[in-house]
Amino acid sequence: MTEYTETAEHVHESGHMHRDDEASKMAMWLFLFTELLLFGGMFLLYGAYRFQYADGFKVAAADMNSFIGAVNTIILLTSSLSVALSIGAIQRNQKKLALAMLWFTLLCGLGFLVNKYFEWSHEISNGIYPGGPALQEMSNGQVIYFGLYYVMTGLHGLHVIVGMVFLAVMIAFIQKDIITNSNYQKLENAGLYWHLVDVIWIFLFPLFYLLH
Amino acid sequence: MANEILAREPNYLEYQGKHKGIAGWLLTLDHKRIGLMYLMAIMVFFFVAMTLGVLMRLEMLTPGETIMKPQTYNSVFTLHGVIMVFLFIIPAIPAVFGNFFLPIQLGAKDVAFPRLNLFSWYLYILGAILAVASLFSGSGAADTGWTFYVPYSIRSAQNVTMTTMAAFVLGFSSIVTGLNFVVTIHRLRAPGMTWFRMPLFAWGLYATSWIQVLATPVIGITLALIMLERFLGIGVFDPALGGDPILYQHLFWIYSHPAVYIMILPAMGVVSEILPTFARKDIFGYKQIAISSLGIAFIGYLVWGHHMFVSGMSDASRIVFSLLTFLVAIPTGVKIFNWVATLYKASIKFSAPFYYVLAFIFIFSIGGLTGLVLGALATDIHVTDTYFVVAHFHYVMFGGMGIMFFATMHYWFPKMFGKMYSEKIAIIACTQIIIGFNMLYFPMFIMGYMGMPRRYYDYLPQFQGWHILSTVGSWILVTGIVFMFGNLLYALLKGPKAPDNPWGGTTLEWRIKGLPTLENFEEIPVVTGGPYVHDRPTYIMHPSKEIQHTNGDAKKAEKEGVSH
Amino acid sequence: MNPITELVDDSFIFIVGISVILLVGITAAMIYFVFRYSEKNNPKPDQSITGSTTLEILWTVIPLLLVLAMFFYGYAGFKEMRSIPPNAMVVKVTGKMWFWHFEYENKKTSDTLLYLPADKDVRFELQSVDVNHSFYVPAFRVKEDCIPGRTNYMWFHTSQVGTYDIECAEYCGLNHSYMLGKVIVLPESEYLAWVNKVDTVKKVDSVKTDSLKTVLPKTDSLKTTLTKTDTTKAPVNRKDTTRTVKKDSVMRKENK
Amino acid sequence: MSEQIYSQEQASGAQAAHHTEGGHAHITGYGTYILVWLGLVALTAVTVTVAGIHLGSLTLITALVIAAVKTSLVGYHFMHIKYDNAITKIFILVCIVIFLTFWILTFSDLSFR
Ligand code: HEA
Ligand code: HEA
Ligand code: CUA
Ligand SMILES: [Cu+2]
Repeated sequence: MTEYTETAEHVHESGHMHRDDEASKMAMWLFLFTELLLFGGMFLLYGAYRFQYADGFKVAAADMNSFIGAVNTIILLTSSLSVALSIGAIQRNQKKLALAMLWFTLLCGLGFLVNKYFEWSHEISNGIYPGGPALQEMSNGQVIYFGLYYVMTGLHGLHVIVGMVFLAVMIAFIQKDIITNSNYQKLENAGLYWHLVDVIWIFLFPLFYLLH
Repeated sequence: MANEILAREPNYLEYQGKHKGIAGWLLTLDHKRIGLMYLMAIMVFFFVAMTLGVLMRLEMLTPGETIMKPQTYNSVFTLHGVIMVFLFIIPAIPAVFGNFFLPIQLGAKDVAFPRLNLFSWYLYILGAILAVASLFSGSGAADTGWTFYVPYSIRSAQNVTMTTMAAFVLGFSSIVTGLNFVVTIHRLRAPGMTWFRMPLFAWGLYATSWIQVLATPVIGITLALIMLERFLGIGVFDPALGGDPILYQHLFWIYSHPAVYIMILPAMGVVSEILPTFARKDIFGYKQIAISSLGIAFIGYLVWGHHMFVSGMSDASRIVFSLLTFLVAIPTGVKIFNWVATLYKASIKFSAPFYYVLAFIFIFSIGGLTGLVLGALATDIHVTDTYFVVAHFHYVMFGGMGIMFFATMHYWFPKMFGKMYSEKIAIIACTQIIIGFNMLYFPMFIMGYMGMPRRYYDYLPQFQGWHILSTVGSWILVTGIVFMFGNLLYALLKGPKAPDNPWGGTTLEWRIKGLPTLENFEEIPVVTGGPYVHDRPTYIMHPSKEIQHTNGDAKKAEKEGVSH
Repeated sequence: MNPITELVDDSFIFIVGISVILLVGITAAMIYFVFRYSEKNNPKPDQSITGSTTLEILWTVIPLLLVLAMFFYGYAGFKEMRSIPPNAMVVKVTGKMWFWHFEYENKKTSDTLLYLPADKDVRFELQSVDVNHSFYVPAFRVKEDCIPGRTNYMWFHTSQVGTYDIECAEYCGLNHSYMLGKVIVLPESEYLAWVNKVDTVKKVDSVKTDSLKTVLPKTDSLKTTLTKTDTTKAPVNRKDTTRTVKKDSVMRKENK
Repeated sequence: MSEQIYSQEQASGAQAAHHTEGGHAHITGYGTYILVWLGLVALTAVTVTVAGIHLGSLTLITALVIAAVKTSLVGYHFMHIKYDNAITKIFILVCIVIFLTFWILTFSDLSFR
């Protein structure tokens, strides 16, 4: 605590670089709140429609493969663990372990997406997609269930991809020693983001797959 | 001696960094330059939207077609609303004056994240381009009203997608600014500046920023869903597929009601800056004003349903929302009463910005008090979706925030540009604006109560008299506004040099000699007391030197300083 | 007598009354201070005044009481609007881009013109077949949206014989401002005669529907025919009866 | 330069309180992380099994409660809320409160109409 923190990211040419990790963490949390409320709006819609179309939702959910859902849940939980471990490793200056953990996380993310891909293409091939032939035969509740299902899991999938990009950049940073055991707030932030993606799935999973 | 050092530093306008010329602006990370870039962009769109407003008034001069066809009229009021709300009133005070003065008032060198700040400006420009492009592409700008109510917005053949896309991007820009400000206020206050020594403008922005962060994402997803609904027909908002249009209205107003406090809270912050300066006296009830900003922001989250009293929402819900709506009036009232009380036993220096503030208190009170008519169930059911509402929101938005935007420009103009304008002309223009404004909008209250619905291209003949009065008022207002901007523009080009502290302001920005330099302060100042103390200094501008003078008494001075 | 109209007007006067008192008080105090404590009249400000707990409490509690009173006034009127008298007659109202369609209890229908007996409670069931509309009769101080996919309701008491404007108050596209209509309140006997005269009128009605559909988007003929009635006041001006009414010669005679 | 002289004053402003290194002094053991992960997996298994049994309306409630517990585990341990300062905790609380008000008020409409 020896210096005045001028800006979290002090970039004026004349000034020297200052770092305020507390500020960047705060900013990250605020950003997570916006993500949370973005999904929050969708969850609110889900809640409202589930309330209105309880039966349609149940019928529709019976189509879902809860096994794939469960596997994906485990995958994401494990990837959250590996991100946390990689931060722990950086703190202990175990660069190799940190890198390995991040690569493993990326792999998990990829696995998740591949699963999702198969799941979606299965539904789509059955004609279940907005405007699809099977969906047109279904009740309003089912239509809305699948509408929400595609939007919410799609948006979540998008977040997985963004998170993976973040983590890939972190890998590069660690390799270039930009992230070190005394300067790893960036990794923390990427980790926070990844955990958020996990948390959202923790709710998506029971809501869409476990509704029999 | 300190002055000499400062004199050698180039001010922020002259400063030449890595990038010269226009790139020195487009790539700048300086919060002050970004603020000015916002100002320029915002002014452009403000003028566009104002012109649309005046055109609407022209159309309403006579029943039937006056100057445009119904389809055009519908697009014009939509674009007018969208531009005014998303491109002007939400970013105006925070992004221009907040950017420029928040760091200075806090005693900081910049905002917490200068790069993000610039990024947010580019997002703003992108959103603006999309909004304008929607006019010229596809089948023309959306014709849904700025509320984009479903199912009309998913059925309309106009280019609704692009207009919602614009609002979506602008929402993102607004979030980024808000996030930046929250962190700036938490992390970058000068030593000694406790929460309750912070200028009230900063308090206003703090409350605003929280709304921006926590409410804006909801409209983001809502507008995104409209786009998806239009492209894919997912059904969540389409009654033909079982969707519930009222649910859309909930989501829309969950954001858009708090958004009206995004519009007004920064303006109220500036009122609290200008009043003590010209009263030459500490503000009355500093803490209450500060806390009431947070109060308004919080209660603002609980009242959105008052826009839906006739939508078919449950009766229970209507009653709850009506009750909650009335609670917002309390913290707002606290502010108004404290402002007026500040003038008691003051020694008032009567200048243009102060005059605008007096106009604000009067006009905003009318707007706010008619908000109570809308908040009450029985009366709202009669006047909702009529010109009564149109009058209400122009009184609070234009008469409240708009007038304060003008006041702010007059107040900080000398510190931003180092030039002085003619106060006489400013006051004459303001008087004209007040007259024109009331003549333009007051008849709308009467028409509204008589049953003139809003968003009407055409009207029944019994309303014509009021419409004519209103349109004539708009002409008076136009000339007043042109007069005001002309005065400022002339000052910018040919005005005399402004003194360092023309009004006798007490907050940090007025303690800077001349225009701010790139880093605002040569040394980070130390704060020893409240922001509006007139009879003794509460800042040590050059701690390293002054402390030696006073034997390192900064600490002591700080303890003695009344911290409110 | 119309209970809703009175309640709405009363609460309006109550709220506006308090508001005007507050506004005048605030403005007067402000202007007085500006002159009394101008630089000239009071060269030295009193720096010791920075706040007052008593005042803060006062101007929190008093406004709170005032707004609670306003809320209860509004609530009372609202309660009346939502409590439908048990033997109210029912009319189904359907909003359609851009005209109103009415269905009476005996399945008779009419477009644009809503015929009602005087001094009766009428319950409206509001529906829409396309986008949101809002059924608004300013003279009776009531409106409620017509939302596709659900049925909303409202009611009012038809007080005296007369013609009253109907307007669509929720934006619904191109001809939103031409989605007008009339409530035609007839003496009970004339109403009964009209509503039971199924054959002839039905024919006229369908003609009306067609002409409305085709005419509306192109011209503003509806506007020029359905005009010149004071929305706020009840009395009818017989000469104002619209073109569509004129066609219905039987109606006109009965009216006189 | 001068900044050093005033480091004490900063304590009364916002600047000071927590500087970087202070905040990161806490290093969680790998073991804790793995335990938490095991807990999370176990809870997932519980949700899946509970969903298999027909509990009626309780199914949803148990699912949500378990999801909330999982979330707090992730937040508390993986996201280090455990070590965070009061400000972050208050922030999170504010966010949750606002989010809940959205739900409560929206359902004040849905459940009574
Ligand atoms: C700057 C923006 C702004 C602000 C600050 C406000 C402030 C308020 N608004 Fe307004 N409002 C809008 C912008 C704003 N509004 C817009 C844009 C719309 C229409 C949107 C659309 O449909 O397109 C709208 C619509 C709107 C409606 C819906 C109308 C309808 O469509 O049917 C309602 C209903 O309750 C309402 C109420 C209020 C209230 C109670 C306040 C309160 O915050 C006002 C508080 C202020 C005062 C009360 C005055 C000052 C206080 C005193 C003098 C103290 C003493 C007084 C008492 C306590 C009695 N507003
Ligand atoms: C900050 C917000 C803001 C501001 C400042 C204004 C300013 C004005 N607005 Fe408003 N308005 C809205 C926000 C705002 N508006 C919103 C949100 C809506 C709702 C939209 C919807 O329903 O979806 C609305 C709707 C609205 C309507 C209702 C449309 C309808 O329901 O049918 C009308 C009608 O008269 C109107 C008129 C005006 C006018 C005349 C001005 C004037 O005060 C403008 C003043 C401008 C000038 C006086 C011009 C300045 C000078 C020049 C530009 C120079 C050159 C120009 C000429 C010489 C013409 N506006
Ligand atoms: Cu129907 Cu407007
Ligand atoms: Cu509102």
